[in-house]
Amino acid sequence: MSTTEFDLESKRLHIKEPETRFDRQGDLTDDERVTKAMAHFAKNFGTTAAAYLDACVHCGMCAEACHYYVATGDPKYTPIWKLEPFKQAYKREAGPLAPLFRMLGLKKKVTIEQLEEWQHLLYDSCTVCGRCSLICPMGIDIAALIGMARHGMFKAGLIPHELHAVAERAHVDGSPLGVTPKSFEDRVEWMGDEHDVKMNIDQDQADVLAVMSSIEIQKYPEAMAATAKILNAMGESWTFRTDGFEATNFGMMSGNTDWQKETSMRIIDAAIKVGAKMVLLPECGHAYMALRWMGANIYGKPLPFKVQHVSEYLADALNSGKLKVKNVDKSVAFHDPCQVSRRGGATQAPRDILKHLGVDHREMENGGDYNWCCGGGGGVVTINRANELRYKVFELKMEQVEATEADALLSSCANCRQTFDDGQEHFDWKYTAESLLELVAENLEEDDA
Amino acid sequence: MKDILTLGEILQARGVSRRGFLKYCSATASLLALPPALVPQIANALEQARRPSVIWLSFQECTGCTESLTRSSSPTVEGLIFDSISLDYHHTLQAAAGEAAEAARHAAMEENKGNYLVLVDGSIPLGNPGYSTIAGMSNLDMLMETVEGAAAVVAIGSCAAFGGIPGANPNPTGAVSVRDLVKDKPVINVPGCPPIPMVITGVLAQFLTFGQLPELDRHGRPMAFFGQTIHDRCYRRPFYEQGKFAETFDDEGARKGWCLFKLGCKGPITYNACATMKWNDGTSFPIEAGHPCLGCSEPGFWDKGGFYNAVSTGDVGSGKAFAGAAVAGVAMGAAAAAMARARQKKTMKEA
Amino acid sequence: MDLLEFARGPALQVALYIFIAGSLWRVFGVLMLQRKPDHSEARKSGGMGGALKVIYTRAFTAPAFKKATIYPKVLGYALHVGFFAVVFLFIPHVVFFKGLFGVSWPGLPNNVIYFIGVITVGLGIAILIRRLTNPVLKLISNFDDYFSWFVTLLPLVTGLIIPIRFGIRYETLLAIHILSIALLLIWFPFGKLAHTYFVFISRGTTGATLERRGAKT
Amino acid sequence: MSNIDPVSSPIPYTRGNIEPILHEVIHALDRLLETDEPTVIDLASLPFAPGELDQLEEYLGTGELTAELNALGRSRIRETIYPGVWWLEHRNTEGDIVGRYIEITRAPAILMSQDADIGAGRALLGDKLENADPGNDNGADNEPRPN
Repeated sequence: MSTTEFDLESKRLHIKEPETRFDRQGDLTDDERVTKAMAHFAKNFGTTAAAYLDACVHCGMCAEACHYYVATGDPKYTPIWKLEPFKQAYKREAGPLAPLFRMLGLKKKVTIEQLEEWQHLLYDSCTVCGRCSLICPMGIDIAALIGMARHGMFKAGLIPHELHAVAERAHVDGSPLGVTPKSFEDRVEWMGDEHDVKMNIDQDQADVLAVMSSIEIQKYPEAMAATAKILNAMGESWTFRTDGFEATNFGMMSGNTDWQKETSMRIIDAAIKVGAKMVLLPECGHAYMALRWMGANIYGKPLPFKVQHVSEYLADALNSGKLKVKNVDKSVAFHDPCQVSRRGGATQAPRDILKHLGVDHREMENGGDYNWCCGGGGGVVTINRANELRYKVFELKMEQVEATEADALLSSCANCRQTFDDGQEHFDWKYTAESLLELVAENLEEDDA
Repeated sequence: MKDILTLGEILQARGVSRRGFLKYCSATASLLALPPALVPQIANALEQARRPSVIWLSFQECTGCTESLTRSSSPTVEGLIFDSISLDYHHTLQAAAGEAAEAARHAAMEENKGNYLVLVDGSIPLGNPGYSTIAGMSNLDMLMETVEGAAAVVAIGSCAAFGGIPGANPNPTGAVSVRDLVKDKPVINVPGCPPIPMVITGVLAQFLTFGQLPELDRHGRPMAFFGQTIHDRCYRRPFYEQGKFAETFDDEGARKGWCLFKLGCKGPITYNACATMKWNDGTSFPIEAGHPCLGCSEPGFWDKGGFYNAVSTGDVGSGKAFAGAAVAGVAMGAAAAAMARARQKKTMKEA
Repeated sequence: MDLLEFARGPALQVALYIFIAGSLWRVFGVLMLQRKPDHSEARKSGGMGGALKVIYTRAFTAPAFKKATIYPKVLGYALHVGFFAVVFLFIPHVVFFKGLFGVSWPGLPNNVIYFIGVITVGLGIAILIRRLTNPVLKLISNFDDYFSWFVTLLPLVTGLIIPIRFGIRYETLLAIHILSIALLLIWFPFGKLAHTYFVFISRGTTGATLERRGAKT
Repeated sequence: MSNIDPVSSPIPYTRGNIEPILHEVIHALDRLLETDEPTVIDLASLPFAPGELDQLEEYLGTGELTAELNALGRSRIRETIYPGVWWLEHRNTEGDIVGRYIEITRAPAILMSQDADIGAGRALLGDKLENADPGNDNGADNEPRPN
């Protein structure tokens, strides 16, 4: 798949590094990989995916919505092109004309080379941000299809190593970053002491089950304190649970539906066990997609509790007057996590919160639902070989933020924040993405609490 | 050709002046749709032309073509031409009957062997020779016997030219056209139901004037008369372009003389001279009288759907067939989906 | 049977049957695949409303994407409008549809239609040039794209030739025009022209999903 | 004649088919002046709406000169109000119109006496002179016409 190409631009004449690198997991033969991929692609072909794939007119407009295409100008990053093998499988396996295509030999099985080449396109260069889904004149939810295509890639053992590694770790340890029930408990206690906040853990009964992202637990532990502080101030009966603390879902991001289910079920089971009326999701984008919108479908029936992103919870609390905050005198730009805002529908919540905080909120150009992704979503931030590309698309994000000339940058997703941190370091950038939750927690009007 | 006089000699003998002859020649040029500049050549040619012998055979026909020809006011230009041809056999027009008539036909064939013209109106039944006979002779036999020594054959009217109404579906007599049978002689088709009389005489004039056959289109029709569509020469054509149509026979558009396309006018696909030559000595033609063209000079005009169906409508078949196609489509869709579901299960098992 | 008889008779009939059967095959083949209910708690009710909303709103470009897509959008829309105007407002076509459906509507003068037709063919050519030169389109285009382009433009071109004639007989040109339409009808359900149906299902599905999430549609 | 109107109301027709003919006439007049080349327009080959031909005739009007020819039926040869533009109408002996032309020329050729006719006339005159009774003055009044 990599042809010999000379890099004439460089000072020293040398053979161009092949652009696509791919990883393999397991020791399946090529044929087995193809068979697995085809089967697990095909599994997704219900009416929804079929209508999407049959509606495409190859207009190419989705390219203009994709940060990878806009940043590089490389046509292979056209979102619908990333689905080419998936589409091919559809036409061969499940499309209305599939029997005809198979009979006439018009649509072949995908090849191992194709799958290998597309690993880069389905993982390294897609954050499943869903911007393309909004530009598509045919209304195709391309991002949803990418999620489906990853199912086949995972089963074929053809996903980036690092993503596989964290997903596997989440499967084995319960957390992608190696947080165990014990270490979680320790860190919760530590934060309780550190911030002098009453922490509830492993209560038998609670109205609210609070869950956290490993990224927060390991990297931004203040989020735990802030969450507790808010819930205490609200007078909620709430708890953390060591048998259901992890909000991230790397099964979903990597494309392993079994692991996705396993991860979601831990939270669902814990919530049911404590009789929770609500599961409070942390500042994490894809956790919202995984539980809020996919959770019930994994469970197979409506969930017996509400699911809220912490920004929604805060907005409700502030809007109803149950929670009061002090005025914060600075200008801020807010970065919408794709899965919460664009894909999740909670775009208004952070804006309500910012209004209550009295900050000078500078909306980014094409912010909110049309926001540029930070470039780290969909598991991309874990993939080392994707770094260079990720920095390229991050430049789009930086421009968008800089144009606001705000004092501070806020977000409500730990994964976005760590992507910002990485970009900040790489570019020696002036902005640090801060937590919206923590800003609220820091400015609570204590007398009302 | 014996002692036959030239046309010039005939006219001279009748005391027709040269001016009169020139006037006649320019009328002939006009008839043949030749440019007026050719009048001197026509005059030259006609002066030298000799009376040809003509045998007219009538088969499965309604005599409308003969009526058309004879009802043109006489003596006219056409009359002059008929004066200058020798109509040796026409069983409707000739005085002789029975054996005498047949004898006249045989005599004409003998005397003018290789030079006479055969004019045919009516189609020829192949189903059963008894369907149409003359003097006990089947139409087929008479036609084949007569054309044997002919210089050319002119099929007059749509029946002779294309089978016409006798040949219309289901064609009970097995009627065929002259061209279907006569392969080794030139056959000129002068279709129409009936043809414009001036077109009939025009074809004869052409033969008379230049002694050769006119240029024909793919249906064997002289280009001079059948080179353009009624639609292209129709005075109502501007209404077509403007999108002004009569929707019914008694609406505003019909009263205003708008285009009859929507009422089924076959003008766009009909090649004939009606729109310019018109009928009844240039009085009018069907469209001018407010009726759409039936397309009578086209092959199979009787079977081309309804006279009042617009040219652009298609024969889209029956509702049943549509329903059948719809049911088949849904069934195939359901089958394809069922196959896809089964295959999803199967491949998952294999994987 | 001459060419015109064949074209407007059996050819058009068979093409219409294939068109109808093929369209239903394609649509039902998709609709009857597995469908999973969405159990998530809707933020907003009225998925059907969302579906209808997006079927309408996705006809327009969000301001964020306007600049980047204005050229292909204008081209695309103009092609559709031109094509529909020629197909449905040319009076001989209106008469054809009246014969088919029994209902009639006003049309436009021929010269207006010829003008629109020429413009539409021009747009079609511009669209093809874009497909052949734009790197994204070049990459993602396949046989379907080019063939669908061809069969769509063909009836326009064969139709526009009729008044010009080029010395060819009217009925021959009309027959060719009808045959080109038959080709379009036959290809229609099997290629990407079927987006005519799927655009509604696709937009509707996305609209219903995003609406119940309360997300931007 | 096309004065039989198929529809009762007068035709509110434009100059539809007339205008192009008038343009052709103007071009023909230019040609006549520049190169002396005459033009004949055969009206039988052109499509006319009911009444249009009459409109055209009326439009061209009647000029200074009108001649009547009596040969194989009557013909009227009339200069229109536009000098050099002639309206010719040939009828047969039955009085039916057999040809209608607009000629753009100094004088239509049909007006010229033809050599053959001149010869025949000359012969007739010669015969007459030879056989004439010199005392009879009325002979000229009874002279038969060539046809």
